[in-house]
Amino acid sequence: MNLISQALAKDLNLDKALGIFRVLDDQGVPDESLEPKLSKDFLLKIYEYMVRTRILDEWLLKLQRMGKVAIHAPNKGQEATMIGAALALREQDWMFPSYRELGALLVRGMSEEEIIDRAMANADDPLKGSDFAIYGSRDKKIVPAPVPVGNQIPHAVGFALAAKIMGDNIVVLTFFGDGATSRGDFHFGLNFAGLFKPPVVFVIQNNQWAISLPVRKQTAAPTLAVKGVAYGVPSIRVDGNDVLAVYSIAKEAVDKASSGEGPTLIESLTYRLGPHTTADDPRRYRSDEEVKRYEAKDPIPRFRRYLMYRGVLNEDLDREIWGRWRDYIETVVRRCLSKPELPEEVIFEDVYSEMPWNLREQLEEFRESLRVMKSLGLRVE
Amino acid sequence: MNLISQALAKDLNLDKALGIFRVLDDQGVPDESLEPKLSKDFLLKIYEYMVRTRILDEWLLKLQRMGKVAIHAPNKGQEATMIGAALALREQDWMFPSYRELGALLVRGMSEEEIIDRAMANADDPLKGSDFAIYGSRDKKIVPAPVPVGNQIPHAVGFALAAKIMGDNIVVLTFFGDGATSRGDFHFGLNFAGLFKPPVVFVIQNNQWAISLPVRKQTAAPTLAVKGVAYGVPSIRVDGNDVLAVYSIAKEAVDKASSGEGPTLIESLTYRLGPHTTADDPRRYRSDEEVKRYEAKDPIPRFRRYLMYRGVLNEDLDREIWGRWRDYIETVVRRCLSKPELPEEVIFEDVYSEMPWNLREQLEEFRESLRVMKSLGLRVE
Amino acid sequence: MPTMNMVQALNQALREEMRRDPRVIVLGEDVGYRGGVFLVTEKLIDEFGELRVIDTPLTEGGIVGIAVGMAMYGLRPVAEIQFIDFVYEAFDQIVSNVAKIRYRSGGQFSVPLVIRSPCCGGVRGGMHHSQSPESYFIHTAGLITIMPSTPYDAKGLLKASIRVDDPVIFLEPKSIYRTIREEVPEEDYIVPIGKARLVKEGSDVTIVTYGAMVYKSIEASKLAAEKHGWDVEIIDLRTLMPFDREAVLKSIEKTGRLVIVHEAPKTLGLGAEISAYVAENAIELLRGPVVRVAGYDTPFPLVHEKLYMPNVARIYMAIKKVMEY
Amino acid sequence: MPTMNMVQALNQALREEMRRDPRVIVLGEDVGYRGGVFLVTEKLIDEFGELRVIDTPLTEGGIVGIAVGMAMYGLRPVAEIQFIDFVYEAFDQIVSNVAKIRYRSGGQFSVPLVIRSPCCGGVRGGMHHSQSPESYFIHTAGLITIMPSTPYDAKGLLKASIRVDDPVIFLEPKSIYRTIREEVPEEDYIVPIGKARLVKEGSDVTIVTYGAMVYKSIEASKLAAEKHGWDVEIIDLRTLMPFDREAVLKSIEKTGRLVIVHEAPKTLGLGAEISAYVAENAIELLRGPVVRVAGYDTPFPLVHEKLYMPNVARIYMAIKKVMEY
Ligand SMILES: Cc1ncc(C[n+]2csc(CCOP(=O)(O)OP(=O)(O)O)c2C)c(N)n1
Ligand SMILES: Cc1ncc(C[n+]2csc(CCOP(=O)(O)OP(=O)(O)O)c2C)c(N)n1
Ligand SMILES: [Mg+2]
Ligand SMILES: [Mg+2]
Repeated sequence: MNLISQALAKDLNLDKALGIFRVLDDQGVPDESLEPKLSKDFLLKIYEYMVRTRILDEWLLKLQRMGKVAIHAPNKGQEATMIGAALALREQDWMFPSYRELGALLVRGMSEEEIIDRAMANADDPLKGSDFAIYGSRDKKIVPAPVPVGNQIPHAVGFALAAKIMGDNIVVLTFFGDGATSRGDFHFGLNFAGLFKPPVVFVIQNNQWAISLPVRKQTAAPTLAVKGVAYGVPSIRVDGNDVLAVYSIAKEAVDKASSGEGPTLIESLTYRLGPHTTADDPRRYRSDEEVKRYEAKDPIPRFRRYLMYRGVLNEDLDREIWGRWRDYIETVVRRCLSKPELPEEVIFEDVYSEMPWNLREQLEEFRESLRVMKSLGLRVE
Repeated sequence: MNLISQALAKDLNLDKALGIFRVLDDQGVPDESLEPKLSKDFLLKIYEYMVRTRILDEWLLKLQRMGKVAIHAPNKGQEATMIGAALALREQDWMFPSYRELGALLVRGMSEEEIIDRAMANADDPLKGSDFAIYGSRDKKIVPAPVPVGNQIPHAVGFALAAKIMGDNIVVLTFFGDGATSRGDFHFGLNFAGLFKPPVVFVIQNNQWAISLPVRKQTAAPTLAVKGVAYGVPSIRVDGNDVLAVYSIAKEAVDKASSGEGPTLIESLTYRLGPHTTADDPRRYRSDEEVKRYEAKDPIPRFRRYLMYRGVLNEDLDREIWGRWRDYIETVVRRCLSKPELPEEVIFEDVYSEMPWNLREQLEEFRESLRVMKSLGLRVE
Repeated sequence: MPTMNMVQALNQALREEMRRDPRVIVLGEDVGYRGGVFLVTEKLIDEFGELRVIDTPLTEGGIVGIAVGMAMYGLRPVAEIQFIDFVYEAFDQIVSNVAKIRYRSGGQFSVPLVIRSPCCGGVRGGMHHSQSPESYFIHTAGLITIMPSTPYDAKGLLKASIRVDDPVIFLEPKSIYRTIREEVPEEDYIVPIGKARLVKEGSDVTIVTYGAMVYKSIEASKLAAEKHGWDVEIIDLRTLMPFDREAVLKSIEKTGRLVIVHEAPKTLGLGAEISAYVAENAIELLRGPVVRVAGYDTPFPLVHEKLYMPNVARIYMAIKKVMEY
Repeated sequence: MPTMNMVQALNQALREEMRRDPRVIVLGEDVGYRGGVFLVTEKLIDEFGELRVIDTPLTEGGIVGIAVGMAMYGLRPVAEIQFIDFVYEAFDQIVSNVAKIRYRSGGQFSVPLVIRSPCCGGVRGGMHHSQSPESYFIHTAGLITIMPSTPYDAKGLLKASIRVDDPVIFLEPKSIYRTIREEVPEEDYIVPIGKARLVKEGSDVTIVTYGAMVYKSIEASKLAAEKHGWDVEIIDLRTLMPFDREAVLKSIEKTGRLVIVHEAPKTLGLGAEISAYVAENAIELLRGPVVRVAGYDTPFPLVHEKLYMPNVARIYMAIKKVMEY
């Protein structure tokens, strides 16, 4: 018995699921044996994605406060995870994000303008105003996220399995939060992934909170990565504020998946520095000191320190980068703000491939109601 | 990293979840270092429960073929698990079985008569004809099983948690199949159990098949017990055809739970010798040789050999026991067969604590329909 | 008597019931230290502690599944679903167990569980924070479904729901959580389940409605009075199932005309049942068509939600249609 | 032309579609080597292999969730739910995703998924093997819901469902899986979605029904003709949503009398919508009450199911009620 179980235990490779993989220390100094060999340009591109994400995030907060955006889920503090992971994908690969991965959208080629149009649900909104806090684009191979937490997990698995069935070489990467691991969808998705070994990479954005619930109140498992054991899905825990660590591990997982070796579960340890959403008040459930403590681990300064340590960045260049993107994004925001609303009848579109009679009848009622409102001088309150 | 993860790995106690605990070898010879010290009477009681279960199971099969029972899920081969586990419960404890634990019902004090009345849904059916293949009794602290696989898992956890909240010392034991571990309910129940540590014992009847799906096609995990790791629930795998092993492990788990130390997940490795239900044709998906191989591991002969090895049983006594129970149960069956049907209006009872107006109206329609059928000579086809 | 909004009234109902009966417990996502995202459970954890105010992991299926076990044990759990749009993971537990355990056990077990949740639109919530899925529950035998429209009713109905031996789906129209204030007694009282409220007497046409649509209906009735002198009677169902058929029939006896208003999508919204009930049992009372003003048969949109939802213009059109038939 | 039962017709539809289009795949519990518990998928695995006929683990939520991803990729998955009574674990995926992904993505993605499942009572299945939960789907915008009543329709409608770009809930009345045989072409044909079938012409009263209740309605119509000389028209909806309003209205124009028959519980069963639709749009055609004959508002019982379900006596009573009004 013991021999068998020891052999099995070895197979499970728990070291990776229980430890933490990191390349940079808190000061941004790399462990050279683990440091990926990346060009200066690539390193700066990573940094620019982080900068763009941070600025865009701030703008969405502002736009929400101005009433131009219904709600926003701040990304601050989690940039390394989303950007590091998304960068590991190849052109042909697909992404199933959650509502908190602006940086990953940028990496996949969505523009700030598309993102802000979407957030404002204005006339150019590619998703036609259907919901808030979700982003996606078929062109960019990004599937718009469902708001119900975790729903996208089995989708990503099914999508990857479909590609495998059709013999197409793509990898699918999905992001979700620590909270999502409690949902049925996690259980279903991981189980199918273990069984059918589709090319899928799961990235848990463990930002330590699901709204007010800390991870230790979500599960009694010692880590989230260890949950992979229950499904036969190889798992690894990574320092999610270390963009090089996330990138390296995600890249390994994508390579593995694309060469037919199946799924990987990555737990990326990070921290949500902002409120859960613009509707949240985090002081009710966590202390300012805790937030302070994590502000010191902010992935952007940490990576900046690394870049400076490696001589890729200096103060001047840094200022230039921030300034350039600030200006650019402000221009974009202005343009987005000047766009008209979506037309009213858009709410009847895209329910089915063809509009059935009940909706046609209802669309008539709708048009009539607009006429009546106009003729009676009624306003939408 | 390695030190931490090694320490964590040690905590996880994977040996138990990956190995197999057994007391008796296939020949019924005990490992004396593990053999529980049980009285002769108790050992014979165990055996009688096994005998009763086997005979009752055969009768339910027969009654189904006679059209007296809608469906039956054969228990043959799994008696050691259900009886060993149920015997570990104390008077005040509760059980949430699935549809395949006749022996556990007997252990908790349900009589053959109650069980057959239930299976036939006759006038004495304590569950008033509401569904098939489910058994329960508030008196005996058995909650009738839901047919949707796994539904009872969170119930058992919530029930145990309620007792903990009220400060009552009870333990709750729930049975479910290997198939159930794929369901959301398993994920939910185990997660809450790990977090809130209620006094609950989970027994997976791993009979190796979920209808036509073998366990290796249900999960890529090396064992089912190892799934406990994902929830911080201590887990152990046991030879489910070894009634002494099951009893010992279940007893330990019940003791642990009752002393406030929380839940245990037991994977009990057994085999379903019969068809999934009377509606199944197992030849479509498994070989006769496989069944033969497992017939040699039948838990009843195995325990009989042990009892003989220990001098508790001899051929005469064995014959007497089988004969006595065969006669007794046959008498019971005859009595049950002579009972009338449930009254027709029973179908309107127990929807709510009081019948609402819509059901009262419908009950009137129902009565009228019976009158019309009578007057027109219409029969229920 | 103090004036309160619905959130305060609900909070008080929970607090009073928890004081009255140690078996009453609260569970759900963020209901503890966060006090619920709408603060309905605010500070309950301070008084009753973590054993009776349970912050659960993020799984609606788990919340309801666990609560079922608790209710079978004899507790009186009040489970919060953070937004009713997220209840569907729990649908198996609700349909297969919450609604059926009494029946399945031949009356041996019951599930005195309240599932309460913010519902409905009007707060720019988009497709997953605006739904009105009451039809799913109304169609499920074994459940009681309730939606209050005032702070007073909210408190009295929640208390009644906690005390009844049957499972209750308790839907709270979040758009009027804080917009309506009224006097609410600080002592114990009950609003009976199954009884509608006559919001406004009238003689020409009956509007049957509930939730936030009560207020839109009042506005529309004013417009109808102003423009045409029509006298509209408004009934607030409060309990959606079993709905108060007597109140509905009595009103139509008088008016002979029926309009039904709800936010839920039209097809198989509750309006269908009420219309069909009248067509089956009292068609002779009707002087014209029964018109339904409802959400359209689309997902709830983020944009133009005030045009999507029944609004004054649409209700007015319906009144006009039945009056001018 | 060979005669077939519904199981054979469905099996043939799947086989033909899988041959025609490599994107069509089948997944579900026991659909592979077991061939499905009713053998609808029998031997498909022999021809198409394990990659296109997928035996899944026991999780309806997983089956549908995975199938959604496959459909978004461009496959045409046909997911079997072993009994529709077990679909509820998948309800979140169905309501939040299957029905809404097209809308949510502004038309960028669609979910051409068929969820097929045996439904309804009549085989002594008890409360969890007999349900008729079509209302849940009909009320959910974004879904098409279908229930065939003959082998011919079953084949043609399943093929149409696989080819349509929208998600379809395809319900198969298991009690007539093998009891009805008829000629079914071995070649390709389609029965159009959204079109009812006129089962029997008549002039006195219209019965709108579907599934196995078509046959009970025919029997009841014979009884009505025999006893009273009443001439009943029977419409089999086939597609439950969007239902064929023209067929319904055209028939009532002639008869002025309407009875609706279905197994699903009465309250908010599809009968409610059809009745309300007529009361809203064509009440002037009605000469009397619209009577619904439906399952009672209880869980489906194991005992006395033939009394619980609409039966000849109950349908006859309804015909009598509207004729004698
Ligand atoms: C099924 C479901 N339940 C509840 C919610 C409300 N809600 C939105 S986000 C959230 C917490 C999510 O936590 P986590 O998965 O850790 O992601 P994070 O927000 O931390 O990125 C909750 C409860 C939801 N969107 N979906
Ligand atoms: C939710 C659900 N899906 C499908 C079924 C049909 N079904 C009944 S038993 C069963 C297999 C159960 O396998 P397992 O859990 O291993 O229990 P066993 O029958 O082997 O004892 C299936 C698929 C069901 N009862 N419930
Ligand atoms: Mg989180
Ligand atoms: Mg099994």
